[in-house]
Amino acid sequence: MINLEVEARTRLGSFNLDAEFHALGGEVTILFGRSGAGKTTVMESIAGLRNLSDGKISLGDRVLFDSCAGVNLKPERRGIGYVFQDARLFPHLTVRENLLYGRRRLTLQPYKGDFNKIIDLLDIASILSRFPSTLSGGEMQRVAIGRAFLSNPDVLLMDEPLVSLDDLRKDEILKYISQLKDIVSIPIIYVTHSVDEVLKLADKVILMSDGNVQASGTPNQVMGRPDLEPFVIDGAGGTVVDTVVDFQDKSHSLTNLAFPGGNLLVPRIDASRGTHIRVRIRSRDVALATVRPESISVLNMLGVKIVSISPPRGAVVDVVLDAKVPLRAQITQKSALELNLNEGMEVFALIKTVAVEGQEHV
Amino acid sequence: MINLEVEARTRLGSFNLDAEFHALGGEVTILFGRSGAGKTTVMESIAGLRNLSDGKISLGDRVLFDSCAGVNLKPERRGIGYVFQDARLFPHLTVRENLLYGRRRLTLQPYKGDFNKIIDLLDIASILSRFPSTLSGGEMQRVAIGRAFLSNPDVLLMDEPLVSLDDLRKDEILKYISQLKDIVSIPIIYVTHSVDEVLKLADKVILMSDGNVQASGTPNQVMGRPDLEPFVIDGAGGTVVDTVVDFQDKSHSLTNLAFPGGNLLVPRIDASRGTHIRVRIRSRDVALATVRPESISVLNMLGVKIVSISPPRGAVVDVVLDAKVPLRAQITQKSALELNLNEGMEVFALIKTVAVEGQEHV
Amino acid sequence: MLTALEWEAIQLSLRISFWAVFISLPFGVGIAWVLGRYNFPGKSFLDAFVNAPLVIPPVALGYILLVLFGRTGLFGRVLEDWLGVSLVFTWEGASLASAIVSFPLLVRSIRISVENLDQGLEKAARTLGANPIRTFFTISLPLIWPGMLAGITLAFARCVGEFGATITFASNIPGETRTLPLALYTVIEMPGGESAALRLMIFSVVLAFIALFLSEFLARRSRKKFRSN
Amino acid sequence: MLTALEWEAIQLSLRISFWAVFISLPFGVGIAWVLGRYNFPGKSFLDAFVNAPLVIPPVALGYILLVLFGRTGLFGRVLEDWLGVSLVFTWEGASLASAIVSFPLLVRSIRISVENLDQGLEKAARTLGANPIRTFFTISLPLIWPGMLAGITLAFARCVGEFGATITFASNIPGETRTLPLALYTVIEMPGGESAALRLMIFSVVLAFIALFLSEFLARRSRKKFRSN
Amino acid sequence: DNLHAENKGHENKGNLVVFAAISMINALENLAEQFSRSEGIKVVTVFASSSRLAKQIQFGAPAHVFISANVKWMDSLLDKGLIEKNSLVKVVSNKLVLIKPFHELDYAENHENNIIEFLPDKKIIYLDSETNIFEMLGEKRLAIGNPDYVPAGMYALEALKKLGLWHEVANKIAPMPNVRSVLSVVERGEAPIGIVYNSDAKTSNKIKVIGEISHNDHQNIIYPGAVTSDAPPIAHKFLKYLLGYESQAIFSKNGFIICSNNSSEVLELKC
Ligand SMILES: Nc1ncnc2c1ncn2[C@@H]1O[C@H](COP(=O)(O)OP(=O)(O)OP(=O)(O)O)[C@@H](O)[C@H]1O
Ligand SMILES: Nc1ncnc2c1ncn2[C@@H]1O[C@H](COP(=O)(O)OP(=O)(O)OP(=O)(O)O)[C@@H](O)[C@H]1O
Ligand SMILES: [Mg+2]
Ligand SMILES: [Mg+2]
Repeated sequence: MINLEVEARTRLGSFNLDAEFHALGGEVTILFGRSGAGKTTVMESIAGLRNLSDGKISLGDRVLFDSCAGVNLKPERRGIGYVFQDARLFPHLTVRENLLYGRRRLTLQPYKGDFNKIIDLLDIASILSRFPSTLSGGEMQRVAIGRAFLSNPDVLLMDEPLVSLDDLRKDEILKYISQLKDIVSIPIIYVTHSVDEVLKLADKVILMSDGNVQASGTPNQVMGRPDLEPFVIDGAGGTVVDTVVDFQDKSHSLTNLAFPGGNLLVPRIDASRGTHIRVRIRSRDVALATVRPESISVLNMLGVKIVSISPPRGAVVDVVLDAKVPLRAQITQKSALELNLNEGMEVFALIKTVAVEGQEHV
Repeated sequence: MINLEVEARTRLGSFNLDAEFHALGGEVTILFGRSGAGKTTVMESIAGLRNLSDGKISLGDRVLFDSCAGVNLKPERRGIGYVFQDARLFPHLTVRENLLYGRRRLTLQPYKGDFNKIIDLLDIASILSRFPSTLSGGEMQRVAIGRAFLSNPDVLLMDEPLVSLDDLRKDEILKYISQLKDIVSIPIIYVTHSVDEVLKLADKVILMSDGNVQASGTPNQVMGRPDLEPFVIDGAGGTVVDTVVDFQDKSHSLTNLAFPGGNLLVPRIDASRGTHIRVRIRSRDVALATVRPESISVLNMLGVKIVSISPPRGAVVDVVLDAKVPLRAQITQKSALELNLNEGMEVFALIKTVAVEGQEHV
Repeated sequence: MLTALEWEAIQLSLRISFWAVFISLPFGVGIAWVLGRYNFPGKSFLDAFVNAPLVIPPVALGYILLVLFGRTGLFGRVLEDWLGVSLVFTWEGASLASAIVSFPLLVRSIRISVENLDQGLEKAARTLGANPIRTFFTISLPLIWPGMLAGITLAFARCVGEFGATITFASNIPGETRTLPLALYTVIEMPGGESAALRLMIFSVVLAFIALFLSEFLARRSRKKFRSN
Repeated sequence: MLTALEWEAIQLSLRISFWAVFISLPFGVGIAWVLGRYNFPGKSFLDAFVNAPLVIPPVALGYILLVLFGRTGLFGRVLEDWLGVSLVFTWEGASLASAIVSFPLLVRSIRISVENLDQGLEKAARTLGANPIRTFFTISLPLIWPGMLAGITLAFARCVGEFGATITFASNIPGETRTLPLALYTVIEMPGGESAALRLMIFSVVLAFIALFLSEFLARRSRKKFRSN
Repeated sequence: DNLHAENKGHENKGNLVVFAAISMINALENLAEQFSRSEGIKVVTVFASSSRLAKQIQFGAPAHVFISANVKWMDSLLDKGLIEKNSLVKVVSNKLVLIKPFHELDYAENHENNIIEFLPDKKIIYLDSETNIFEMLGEKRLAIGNPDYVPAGMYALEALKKLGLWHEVANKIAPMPNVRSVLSVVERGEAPIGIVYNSDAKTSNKIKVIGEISHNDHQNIIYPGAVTSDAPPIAHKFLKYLLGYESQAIFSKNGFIICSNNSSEVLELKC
């Protein structure tokens, strides 16, 4: 397990970067923040493409940069795979040659990616012999992702890699990244503006603002914080629950997941009993009821206790629930008043099965 | 009201474009489709940047291109504003100069955009005197959008303009585009992969696949079609309902919207009584109940009739509801069986207030 | 410090080189544009024609100029009859000779920039309502400017050093066509002229140095603007 | 069709020009790279030094070479004593003269390409594990190749046309240093030498034409690959 | 061939290398060929301006025989001990002539100052102090070799000064870098008259000689020849051969003047 430690300070015009964080191997660390917050600058610093005035970056026990010790490893010695915000394909090489450019790298760990598998995943088999100038925006993006994957890096830096892709393909690639991190257990630093991607991928979120780390922690910790309001659209935040597969309901194509607070029915996940699954529950998808409703299409009803109710922000209040694990619901102030919700009350959390997204997770 | 008629045929290597559609003035027409479907090629054809082998493009009574009549208007005579997939800022001009580059254009309709307003909207006041090479990805994108807006076009072509922006800013710009189309009543052609953007913006959706128009129509028509499955993530589709503001519930920060099928409570929308509001209801946000549930935090319960239930796709079935307007729910097959749902049955549709997104619409 | 003769030669060199480059610049840009952008039948011939002055020894070129621009020559007659202008033995003639000799250098530098120009930016300008003329002057030209500057400097330096064609076509008339290299040649051929020759050579190099320095300064200014650190 | 003398001159011109460009190419690329990429104190001086051969008339250059590389010259003595090589009055010397005269043209063309090179691509290659050497040969070099090709052609053409420095430094020795331009100079002195001179001039132009054509062909092939229609 | 692979620096062992003023090219090519045929040795002739050749010899050029177009450059080598003083000979002599374009008649019709008036039926005139060169030139220039360094120009300047004509034409000369250029500007009518060697005038059929300048009006025009210090014996033989009757006849045919002291005796150069 190789961890990445970053401490980066530099100045660009009137912009000041001063960021410190670490990213664990086998985890996806999301750099999140508004446009201009300094995410790309951090990535470039890690890659050795931008000179820092001050700081220290280390990967496992290798020091990549240390302003005090005067260490500054060349980019090619750092073992990074970088998907740039702009694709940066080599215009004079075919797609295939672009993809294979990084494979010559000598690596400590054996090569794990498989060319054909990645080609299939990215659906670029038909364009392998074309030159980049003839590719569509999304095709370029995919080749850039493939090129970084295939270079077998010790740390993967991905700067908004999925922006030009459709949701289905996004999903496939996200799944692949989730698998990848588990297999090769390298740290993955991932920049995105999409809350969706954060909740699907993140093991850890670093929230940047104006060149500084504003907050960091698990997605639950960061995305739920009310002081981070301006960064996150109402209710798109949520919680992530670690579960294990309990049993498969084949006839209804459902999977029953067990977690400390009870069971969750979700659309079928192809995994055997005992497999660890991480599910993400958006707070706006959670409804509350004081009595257990009958004859309703909602399959997941969890008995929970209200931990806290936030002051109203506009129409809504955020309710933190204790279902042995923390859970979060976003409901209207009006409902909260009408149902007379109070801290400590026992209520039912209603979660539609189709609203729950699960993903295999080791 | 100027309408755009497009009939475009050309060949690029092994890719064949053969697309025909029209876009109305004052409406946002979304070009939707997987990466490589030919969206950018269509946009370039409209702009006159790509030669068509065959076809006809007209804007109102102006013919922009006609292969039969031998008409091929120069790009600068077509009156287009184009936000390219890559920002294409002029590297030797400051941000301000980039923004104002198109303002010299003589236009038939008086200039509507206001420099300061757009600067504020895009939050680029602080970078006006910088050169593009020092901008972050999202900053470039925003300048490119501003440049196109400020050129006061007769038709606006936007190729994935919001990809590098955070959700909050995305939302603001989307709102602005919605307003814009109503004020200047030009056709807006908008390429995106985001179902979210489709449902927020679209008056019409053109679904492209392999260079052809696969389907076109209102978002409801297109996004709900089961044969378009591969393009849309389960349940992210939904319906759009046209409503008017009935009254404002100031104490709870809610707005009550009236539509033929009843009333909807949504988080407060700042609009006076009678204002037309379009709301979007995702099918996965709709739950069904056979008896009206009590003591539940869900405020919107609509009495509806089941029109049809789709065959199960995996765990889920799509239920089309008649609430005087069409509505759509995605629930598990298991619920459908347990509740014994049948076509023609009267049920309650449960929609969380926080799940409804409304937008002013003339 | 400078003798009158040296000063005269420097002035002449500057004047002749300036006009040579100034007049040939629009043609240079035009031809570089056409060669860098378009493919057409006969392109290779145009290319060869433009570059011919490079391979023809300057002295022979001077002779060709004499044939063409002399009083009895094809163009010379026209110039004389219509404009009353004669180029042989005049500084204007020396400018012509310099212009022709340096033209390939001018074209080639500009052409490389034209070929490197991102046409996407021109397309963007067109969609913003700029016609080809405005697009050219506000987008293309500023972007090929570094290459143009390089071409101008190179051509100017070549003009300052031009000797063979000038001496053959325009003679070596003090105050009219005796530029620095001609003055240099004159003293170098005189026994014991080495120190005078060295002075003149240094002036030539200093002139070129100033031109290079100026162009480097201008180029750096325009590059700094639009290239990030 | 060709007389033996003409054939000899053509061969010599080719051989001398080829070696001149071939040997100076690595230096040209190196200096173009340094000048196009880096800022350092003394850059202007290096630039001026590289471009000096442009402003110094070739004849004067030839004398300078004679002084430096002659048997009694600074370098000439070293070469002779240590390597037993003498450049004066040999075709190798003619190559040296041609190389020096054409060097500024070579450097300038390459430099423009270096300045236009997108450093982002090099950075991408570095992150993919390519060291600076591999990055240079697999990314930078192919991308500046069109400019290099232009520089090579320009320099080659200039070498084929080189006269003044060659005749001064390497003399006009038949079969050794009597290149096309020198042969041209020689025959023009003979009665009725014009037609022979014209032939030689045409050969020069045809040689240059072939070089240009070849370079255009290579450039187009490499451009077509990576530029969309 | 491996001849010069072995002989870097070109001692050209076995070959006889002759450096000669470019203006002698016609006669010398001819003679060298005959000599090499009769002697069975290859004669390599190298032509350029005398000044250039002299400098090259000074810097170690592999020349065996040097024939200069004027005495000055030969002197400079003599001073440096690079030639054998004993071998110095006067190879040929020359004279200056006044030339005009061949098509002057047609051309002159357009001009008021018709110089034909001075020259009734092709008679060759001798330039004297009465000659109205100024009128002959009209608006144009007098083409001469550059008096700063071209020998023909130096002699012309000397003569014009001696005849008192210089002040008339001082601002009207076109100093050309070599005789060839003088010929071409006169051929093309750019200069209505020019002054060249008689031998040079012979190489062009587009000009004609209209006048002569007496050798009394300037230094003797002498083409000295000599053998370099490390030359093989055959070089002496070649020099002697040039002075022979047949050779001199060929020189004469090419417009040179046969030397009065036509023997191998040593010249006193500074005449
Ligand atoms: N010169 C060419 N030769 C072959 N195929 C080409 C050429 N140019 C474009 N194409 C193909 O045409 C198709 C359409 O490209 P286009 O850029 O219109 O796609 P798009 O819908 O905009 O995709 P994206 O969402 O990825 O930007 C792509 O599959 C592309 O590979
Ligand atoms: N040379 C420079 N001079 C001044 N400011 C600069 C310079 N380079 C970068 N910046 C600023 O630094 C900030 C951080 O840039 P960076 O590219 O890291 O942002 P980002 O977080 O990646 O944004 P985005 O999401 O838009 O890509 C931006 O506000 C940018 O304008
Ligand atoms: Mg960025
Ligand atoms: Mg596209």
